[in-house]
Amino acid sequence: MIDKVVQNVDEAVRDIPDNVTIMFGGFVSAGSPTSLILALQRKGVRGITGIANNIGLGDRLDALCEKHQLKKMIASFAIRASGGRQSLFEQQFRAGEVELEVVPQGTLAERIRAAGAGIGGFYTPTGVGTPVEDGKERRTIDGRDYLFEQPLPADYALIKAWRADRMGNLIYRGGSRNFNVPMATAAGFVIAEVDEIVETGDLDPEHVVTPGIYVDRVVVGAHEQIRWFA
Amino acid sequence: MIDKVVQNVDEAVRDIPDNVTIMFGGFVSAGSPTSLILALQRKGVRGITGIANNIGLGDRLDALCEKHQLKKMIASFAIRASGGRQSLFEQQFRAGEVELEVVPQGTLAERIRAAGAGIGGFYTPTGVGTPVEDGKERRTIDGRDYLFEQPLPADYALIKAWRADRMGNLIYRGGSRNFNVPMATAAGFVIAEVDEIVETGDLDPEHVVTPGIYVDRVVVGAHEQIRWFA
Amino acid sequence: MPIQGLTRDLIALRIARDLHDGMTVNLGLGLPTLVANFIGSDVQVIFQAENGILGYGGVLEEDFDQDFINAGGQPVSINPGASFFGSDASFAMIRGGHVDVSVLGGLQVSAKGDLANWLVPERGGGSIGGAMDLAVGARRLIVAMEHVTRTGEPRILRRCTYPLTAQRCVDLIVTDLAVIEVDENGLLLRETAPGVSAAEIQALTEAPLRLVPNLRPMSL
Amino acid sequence: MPIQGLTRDLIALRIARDLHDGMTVNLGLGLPTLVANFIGSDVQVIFQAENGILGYGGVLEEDFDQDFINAGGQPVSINPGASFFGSDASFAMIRGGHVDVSVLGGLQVSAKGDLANWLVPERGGGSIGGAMDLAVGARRLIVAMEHVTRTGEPRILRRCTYPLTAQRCVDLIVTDLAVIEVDENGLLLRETAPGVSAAEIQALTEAPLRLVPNLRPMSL
Repeated sequence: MIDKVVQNVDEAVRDIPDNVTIMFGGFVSAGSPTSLILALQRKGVRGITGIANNIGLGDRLDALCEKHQLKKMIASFAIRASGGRQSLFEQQFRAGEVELEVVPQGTLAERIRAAGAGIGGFYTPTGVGTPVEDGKERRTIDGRDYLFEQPLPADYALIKAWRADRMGNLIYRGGSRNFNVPMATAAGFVIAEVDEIVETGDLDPEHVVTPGIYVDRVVVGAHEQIRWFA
Repeated sequence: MIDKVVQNVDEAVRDIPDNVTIMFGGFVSAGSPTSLILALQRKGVRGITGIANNIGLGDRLDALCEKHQLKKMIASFAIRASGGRQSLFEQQFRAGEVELEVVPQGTLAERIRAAGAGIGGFYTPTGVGTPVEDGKERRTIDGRDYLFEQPLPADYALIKAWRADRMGNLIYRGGSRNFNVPMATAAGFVIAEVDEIVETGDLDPEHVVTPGIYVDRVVVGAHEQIRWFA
Repeated sequence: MPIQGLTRDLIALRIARDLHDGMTVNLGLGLPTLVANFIGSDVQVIFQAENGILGYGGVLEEDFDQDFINAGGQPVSINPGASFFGSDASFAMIRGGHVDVSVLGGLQVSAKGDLANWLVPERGGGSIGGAMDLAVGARRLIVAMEHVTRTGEPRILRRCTYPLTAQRCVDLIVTDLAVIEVDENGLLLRETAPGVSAAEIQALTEAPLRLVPNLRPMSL
Repeated sequence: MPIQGLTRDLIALRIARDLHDGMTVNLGLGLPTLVANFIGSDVQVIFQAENGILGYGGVLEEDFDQDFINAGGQPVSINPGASFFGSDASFAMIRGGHVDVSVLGGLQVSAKGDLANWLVPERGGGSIGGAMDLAVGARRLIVAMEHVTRTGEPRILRRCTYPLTAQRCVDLIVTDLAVIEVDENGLLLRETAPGVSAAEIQALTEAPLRLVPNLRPMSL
């Protein structure tokens, strides 16, 4: 029987080497793989290129900045608009200690989906006439301008769901699907942190959101409270 | 309160004019909007450009050929590989009475999704070096060849789900999602045939597959048995 | 005496008047979030949060559940008829034109309806979030902002000096002083804040304003 | 005496031997469908049907439910751990390389591994279905077909004469006479049907075959 369950988050990330690209699911407090991130911190993986919707909004990704484990972030939201308290990431970015590539959120999601879906690239109207256009092909299709965007894959994806079965089928709660859903399809190796594991067959096939074939390892995480103090 | 329910399938299709493009959900027997198709036949809408995965495989789309209501079909599967019994569509196609554009199934699904997702076009590896490439741009991306494919929208989509609420939220059964899911997003006006309508709030938000904002009209259809005698 | 404009709540209230029964609406961070508080009980608006929720309700003060949040990270209730989906599906919905109205904050708007709202060059960095996709994807874009900067400089300009969020995307600007429509010929002053004259508004607006014949105070 | 090749069932059985525990497999229409009947009870293969089912089981003879069908329209049972999805997600899965093995029928295969399986030019029309996407998307493509046409013409050719399904996509050809691997140098004869010689197979194959040193009869 297919069984992808591992015993703890440290075992789940045991073989992630330095200098890889890692996707992190989650949107602020919802669906962030916090226990896996903290395991990555404990393991001390370095030279990470991270892909996530956000960093430093209460999420624990900021913890990877404590010992400079991040080389670069690709994100849609990393610097607060208001001039308030700066995250560790923002401080290091402003000090030139970490790189940041800012990608529109919809383009980020679609590039990740494209990587998982075997699409070689696509045209989006998002970003035309903005700094996002720099270095990209612009094409007029049926009288409207679009930018060419390329797929964005990763070596690993760390994602968070609510429940998994032993085959890795996942279901979520509320707004926690967000980037977890496309990221599950777009990385070479996918590790899912969940609140609960059930036996294969206990999830209704009609309700499965991420099919198990996308998931390589499943682990129960500690429930970490996150709140964005905006 | 938002209420998209209409009383019968004839009322549901009452204002579909001649010479429009109509998507039809379904895959052989699963999720075909049979009652709506038969209502379209009764209404006698003519000059239809149809978009569907298949025609003439036991589905009732073939009924639209009886009085030559179809001008053209865009489909992935319309002519049987074996030389057996021909559908009405196949007879008319071979007699030059109806046009056929054959599209690879995955490209058809992705073009429909692109139309619903505001994507101006995309590159797929499917069809390179085949007759599907005719007239299309080929592009090499990261050493692999792709074809440029454009979005495929429609004026109407007739789809089939299992249950709807009054806001048009839809859930499906088994393999009946197929083309119904992307088509719901890609047409100017979407009519959903269902087996059962429930009150808004009776569907668990975690289980909704097609959000109600994509659906304009909901109607209970007669349960028509379809079986493909391959 | 400085001109007395609308409060943030009143700007939100004025925008809420433009949201009608059955509309799908996305509210951006900050001021736009307040719009949800002013929807009449007889009007059923479906709020979309780009993190993957369609049909959320009010912001919750307690019982915080971190999986049920709007795009600003605030805990929200879920209305009957709601649904959840991933970010790829959410932005397919936004970019595909299935959101009727997007309300975004603004730093600058140009006479052509260009919007700049994600980067103050002096601060650097900048966060795009979902704003660029919402600006190009929503059928109608309403920008909610203060009419001038904290130092009194106009925000409604002939051309934006800040990096753009999107070109020619704004349909309506609602500020503490005015309601301004963007059409193919430029900016049209439709409504004024109570007690504020068209001349006073033009003086605080770099881009030229045309006046509608029936110019009137905002109905609040 | 005509050469006695494998039955369709035995071709399917030979292909089933190549499917291992935990693999995700898509079976095309016709002969490939039969492969599901020969998976050992100790091997857990996940069958994907491109109409949007992952994890279907056997073909059902009765209790026909038209919503639960494989891509050939046959009613199927659903295994524990299954899931359902739309055609866009299904082909994202296929094109994205998440299906380990695709088994397709064939009309012609070339020495370079080109496949033609959707159009007999003399008949016209033709139906592509999911074949083109499966041929480019699956990590490994096995073609199941009769070694020669009904009139005895080779199907394994230097170049395909029929319109292609995809270029350089075939990894393994299993016919009633032989198991042939496609590598960068062409075709490699790995196994022969019981009682059939390599010379007999070459005589019925237009493309040149190299022989593996340990050429052996198929183990069935």
